[in-house]
Amino acid sequence: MWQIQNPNTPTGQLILWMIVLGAFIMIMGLVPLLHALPPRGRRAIIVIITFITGLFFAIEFFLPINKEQKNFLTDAIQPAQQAVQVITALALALGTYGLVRLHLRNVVQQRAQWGYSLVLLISFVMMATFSITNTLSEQGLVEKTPLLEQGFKLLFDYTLVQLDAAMFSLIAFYIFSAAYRAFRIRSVEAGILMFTAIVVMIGVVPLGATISPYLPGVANWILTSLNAPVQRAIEFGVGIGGLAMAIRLWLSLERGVT
Amino acid sequence: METLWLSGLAQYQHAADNWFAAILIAVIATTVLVSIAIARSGASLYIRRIPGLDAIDEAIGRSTEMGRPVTMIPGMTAFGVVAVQALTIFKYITKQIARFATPMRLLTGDATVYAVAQEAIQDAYNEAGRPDLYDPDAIRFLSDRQFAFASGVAGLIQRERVAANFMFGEFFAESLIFAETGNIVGAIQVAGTISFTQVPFFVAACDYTIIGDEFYATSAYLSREPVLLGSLVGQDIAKLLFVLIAITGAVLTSIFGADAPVVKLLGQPGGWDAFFGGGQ
Amino acid sequence: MQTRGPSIWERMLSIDRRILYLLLFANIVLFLLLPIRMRAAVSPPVQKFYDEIEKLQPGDLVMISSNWSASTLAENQPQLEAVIRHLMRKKAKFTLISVEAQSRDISYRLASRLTPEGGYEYGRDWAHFGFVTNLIVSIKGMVNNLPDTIKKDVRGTPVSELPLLKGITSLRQYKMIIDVTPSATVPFWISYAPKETKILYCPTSVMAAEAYTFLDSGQIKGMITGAKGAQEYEQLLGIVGLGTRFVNAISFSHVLIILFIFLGNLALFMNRRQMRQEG
Amino acid sequence: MDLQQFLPLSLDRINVWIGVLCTLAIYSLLYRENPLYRFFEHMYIGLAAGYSLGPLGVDILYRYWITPIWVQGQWAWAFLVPFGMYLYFIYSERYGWVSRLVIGALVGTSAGLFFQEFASRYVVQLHSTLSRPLWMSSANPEADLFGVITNWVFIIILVSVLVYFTFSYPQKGVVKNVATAGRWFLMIGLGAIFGNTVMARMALLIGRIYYLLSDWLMIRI
Repeated sequence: MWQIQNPNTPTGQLILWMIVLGAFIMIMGLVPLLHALPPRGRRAIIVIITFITGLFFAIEFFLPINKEQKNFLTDAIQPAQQAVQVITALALALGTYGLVRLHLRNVVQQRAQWGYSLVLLISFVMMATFSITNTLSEQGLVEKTPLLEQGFKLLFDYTLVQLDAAMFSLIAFYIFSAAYRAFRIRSVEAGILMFTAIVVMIGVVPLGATISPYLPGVANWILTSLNAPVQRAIEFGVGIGGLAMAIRLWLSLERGVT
Repeated sequence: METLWLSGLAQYQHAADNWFAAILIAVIATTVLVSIAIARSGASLYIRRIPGLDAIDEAIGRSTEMGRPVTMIPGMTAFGVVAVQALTIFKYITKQIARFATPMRLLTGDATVYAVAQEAIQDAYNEAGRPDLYDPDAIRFLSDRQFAFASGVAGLIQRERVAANFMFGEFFAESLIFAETGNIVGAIQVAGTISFTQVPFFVAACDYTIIGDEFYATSAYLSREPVLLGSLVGQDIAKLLFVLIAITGAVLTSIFGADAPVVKLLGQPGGWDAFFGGGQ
Repeated sequence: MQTRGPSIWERMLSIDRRILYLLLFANIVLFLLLPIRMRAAVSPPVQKFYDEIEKLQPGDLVMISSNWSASTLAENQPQLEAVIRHLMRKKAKFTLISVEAQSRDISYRLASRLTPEGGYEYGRDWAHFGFVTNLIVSIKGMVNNLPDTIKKDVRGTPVSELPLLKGITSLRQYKMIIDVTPSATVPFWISYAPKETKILYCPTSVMAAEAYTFLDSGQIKGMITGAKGAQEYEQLLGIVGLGTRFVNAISFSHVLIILFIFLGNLALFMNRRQMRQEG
Repeated sequence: MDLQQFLPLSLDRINVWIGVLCTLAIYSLLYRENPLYRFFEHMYIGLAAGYSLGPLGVDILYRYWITPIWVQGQWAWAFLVPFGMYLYFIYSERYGWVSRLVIGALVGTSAGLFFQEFASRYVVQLHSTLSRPLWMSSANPEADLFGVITNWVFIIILVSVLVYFTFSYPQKGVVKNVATAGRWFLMIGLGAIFGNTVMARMALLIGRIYYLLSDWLMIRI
């Protein structure tokens, strides 16, 4: 029922195109209808959608299972994950869309420093082209030409990767200068924190073992016996807080956000 | 099953793998929902005043003496639960400094937070009875790029030699740049964050740091929002329940051994199979 | 009134940050070039990691979740390299998956470069499942129906046709999951992976302290902490990799930082005392 | 060092030189903010955004949406992407609220999935905490003195930190002392995070300098 018989024939392809087009028109056509609802009705629909999607995963988890470790919803997990992947991808692409939209506007309206926006857009378009064709070529869907291979290597391995690595290595410099200029032992708390940090910093590196064979053991004891229960207490706090927030969001109780 | 447990392999696919977890979830969920319902019905729930609030008040007091501006930084916090709660705290600070007409700056790296912050700060001045003090230019969206934002904040803190610096929300690696610059100009700094990896930097560089759940408690205390208050009370009960289970369980383990049926009931896979039927 | 130049402590406190930056840079260059090799005391989490992989039988399946991008390359690349080399020694087969877009290509290229060393062939001994946007539902899907969830690998082959996944229908048939990551992905594996698989963890150092609670409870069976942990692992494997090359510079950058935290506090203290004495 | 091999005369060397140029341009920020840094920063953002379209388009959209419809004929998927496109109404002032239908679905999904996370992630840790013997007895033959003391330390620290994070009752007397101890214990955990964070950041810088020395200056390390 959910599958047409001969998808790879010309007729099959035509039917599928019609369905996709029809679906698009239908879903978009719903927007004005939804918009005609009063604010209360709109909120009700959002609340219902949130509740039902949550309910699906909740029931699948809570219901008893059979010998194959399944209940009646377990087989629906696979299509559900497919849907979530696609929707999440669209959500991720939304950030990219917003970025491009902003800088396109900067360029068109020639706002201050629009030259940098142009740089951004040009590198975006180039990289997008190479990235998509490269990924397609790996799957054998387009031909892998030397130009494509070299271009992608240059843009990815020798530009993007380098810029990314360089950008985040800056923080090391900042930490060093902050350590010198701002890290003050002004209280018992800061003292305990700094002391632990220093023992860990020296104890875990080979230098510590060279200084004294006991240092690594001390550092490890701090990490496993004193640090672990602290982290577990934090975990419990986060877990309980997370459960409370999951319930608040699932039942749409949270104000000011949704 | 026991051998699996002893080797620590215990990721669950369904509640049936460990009914204790399902029972615990049900209890905590009910507690939270009941507390929220109580809070909504108008009963006043108690939340203690955390020491961090005193630190905030003290910083406000000292900054008003100096007459230099106060900065409030929600950082790169994206719009959501955390940002809304950070703004609650900033509203409180603004109301306090409005009485002395101390100037303020709010610097954000998120466009949506920027829009909401403008509204919130204007509200704060109105509620303080000083709508004339509201300056839209005091709330600034500097950049959504991490280091561009950080250097913008650092520049402003140094130029205006701020008296107090409040950082609330979610922070990433840029946190130490803020804290360092604030420290150099001698500002009194109070930070509050749920990002545990950044807390150490704040503890080392700020006068007081509000940590983890304390952040939510601060905003619930200040906003008196029933859902937040109720949820916080419910979470407290759950935490005490965890403490109780941990201690009782450890005592039972000491008496009967880790494989005793009564200890198994407290979360060992298959511990409840005799009652509900198990996963396998 | 007599004017006095700034004291040494005042000058120390107002030192230009760029001098500090240069100092750090020079320190690292110096100790990177230093030819001595210090032996590490292998920490228990790394030893456990090693022992777990040693227990693998030839042909056992391992899932490597590689979620790092170039920004944490210095920490995660030595880890992934050491782990793949060890797996190849044990003749264990592995598949990769990434929830980070960049890592899809970085880890695929890295594995393609390393695998010929062990005579590994794509499809027969290893495969890459590509990029997914939501790891949680991917894991849940793979537990229930792996071929339908992944559908195709990076080369466009349906995974049910890959020789190394012959007869594999679920993640439950894997022996082990190894998460190489700079972000909070290991809780996803801990929460949603099947109980039949062991979880090993290669975080950046930033996230290592938080993981000790999982090590204590056995939810994670072993951990390699950043580049430093990779050095210990390389020592166990008897190879010289990036971790070994980095570790002197790591040690002495720590010394530099501790020294300057001390100096900063001292300068502040002395400066205050001087000001008090001068009224 | 052979100058012929060092200079950007071959394709491989040109690539390396470009990588070095990128690194140094970013590092110029350390001296001061400048146009070169800005140029490369914008290039970086553009490249990163552009790159993500490959994996998103092929690994997700092609694998999970296009193939199922056009190759396998599962027509019902056709409705998925248009529904997801509702997200893009977020920039519309008039229809902006429509995007919250999709956001609601995503929020509901993560909320519904959290129950399993709570069970496998947190309850397991709870059980691991409570199965620690607090004294030596025949019930726990493998417990030794050191292990028992460690267990006491573990539970005391855990409980005091948890007590520190409770808010709904006045903390006075013993409870206040426990909570204060909790905050101090917390500092041990934070100190461990701090030390490890410093190590991580240093490693990243070391990795970069290693690249400059070994790949660019061709020094064997």
